[in-house]
Amino acid sequence: MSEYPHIKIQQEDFDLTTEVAALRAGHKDIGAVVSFVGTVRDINEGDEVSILELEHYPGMTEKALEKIRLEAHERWALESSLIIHRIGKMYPTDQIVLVAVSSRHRENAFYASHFIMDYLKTNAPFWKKETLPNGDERWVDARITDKEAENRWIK
Amino acid sequence: MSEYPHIKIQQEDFDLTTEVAALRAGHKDIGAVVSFVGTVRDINEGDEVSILELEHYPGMTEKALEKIRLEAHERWALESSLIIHRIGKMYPTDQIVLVAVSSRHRENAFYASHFIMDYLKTNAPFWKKETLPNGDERWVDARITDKEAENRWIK
Amino acid sequence: MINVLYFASFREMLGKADEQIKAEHSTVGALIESLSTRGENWQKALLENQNLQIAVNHDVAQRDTMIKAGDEIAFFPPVTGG
Amino acid sequence: MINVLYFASFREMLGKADEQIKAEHSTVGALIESLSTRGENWQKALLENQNLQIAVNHDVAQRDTMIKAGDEIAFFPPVTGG
Repeated sequence: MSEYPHIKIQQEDFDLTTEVAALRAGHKDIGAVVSFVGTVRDINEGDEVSILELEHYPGMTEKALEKIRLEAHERWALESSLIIHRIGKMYPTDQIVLVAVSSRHRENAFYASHFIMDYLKTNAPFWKKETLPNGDERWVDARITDKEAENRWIK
Repeated sequence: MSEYPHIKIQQEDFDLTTEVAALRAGHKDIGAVVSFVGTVRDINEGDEVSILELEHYPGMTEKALEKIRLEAHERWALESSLIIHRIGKMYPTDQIVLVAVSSRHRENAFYASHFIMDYLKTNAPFWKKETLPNGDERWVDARITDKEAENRWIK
Repeated sequence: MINVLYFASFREMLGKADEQIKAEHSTVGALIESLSTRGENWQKALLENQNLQIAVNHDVAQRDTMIKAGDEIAFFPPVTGG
Repeated sequence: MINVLYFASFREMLGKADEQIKAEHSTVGALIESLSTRGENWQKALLENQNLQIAVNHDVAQRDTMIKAGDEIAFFPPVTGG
């Protein structure tokens, strides 16, 4: 088992049913499971996108995601949680990221999964590079709206 | 195709991966998918629960769910949405309900799925009956907290 | 005729799931008054129940909702799905 | 020695992913000053960049964060995952 069993950084795709089953295993008192899947859009900033490449900072990524995950568990009563983030080359409609959270009651799972995604966006060391149909490559710029989304959760 | 293709009332279980794939089919501009799965807890009101039986009002259920679903589409920019609710006998850890929503950006999918669940809880004609280990049966009472959760969304 | 349905605990308490009744009541309230003369369990479930839920033709209704021949009227307790 | 890493657009702009540097700088700020003498692209990426992100030993750091031999210092642009 890795140091962070609830965090996975991987090139390969993931299966939602399988991952949610793993999230729920051993927890009988779950009443709610919220899963967020982020996918590659074929358009960004008005341009068609052919390839999306995800780079990360090995070591820091796991540590940053685990910190976010544990903060979610401190803020809301959760049964279990899981973060999977893919790296490498992906294509339109591919799955990029999964955040799945289980709890007894639905409100905690909704808030916690939203919180984890908002913090992941601004605190986990991943970077996206797009390739356009003409072969041009460009790094995706950070969005101000993502920083605003994070700030909403400040207590 | 049924009158409400995005609403399913069924006895059989559902597969999350399959349903989310159907939700996404034909929509290339999706960036976010939020899925809520409600499951049978083995404890309610402090008592162990052996069986949970779901009764519904055929006809009105579909109409009520479709109304909630369309209101979510009016309030948030969504690509697609799906509601599946099981009826009949279920057992602890079984899946009861799925609400899945897709959108370009994550915030809309998080809010819309949460809204649909909160409204479903108080507006869709389903009733739960629990069987305890000693064979006693009891109808589940409506929760005041569910009404409060609904009221949060009043504009 | 109107079609009257009873769900969940109401079905069990009143001992029936549905019935056909002559459409001689102008409103849901009048129908409730009439049904409540059948006995104490009817009176408790319908007339005196603050949490009574009503639907007419699959839409949420109130005691002053009008009814006419061919309508489907349903009585049930607060919903608890999801 | 300290280990210095560059990610994403920084790696491309500076032409390297990582390097070993003598640990003679007391703070991240001092290291940035030193690296920026290498040329205009270094100056722009590190010294003059309002959006510069810094990590020391996998934790978010600032210009006044202390560094010592054996540390891993990383420079990168704002993150864009998820």
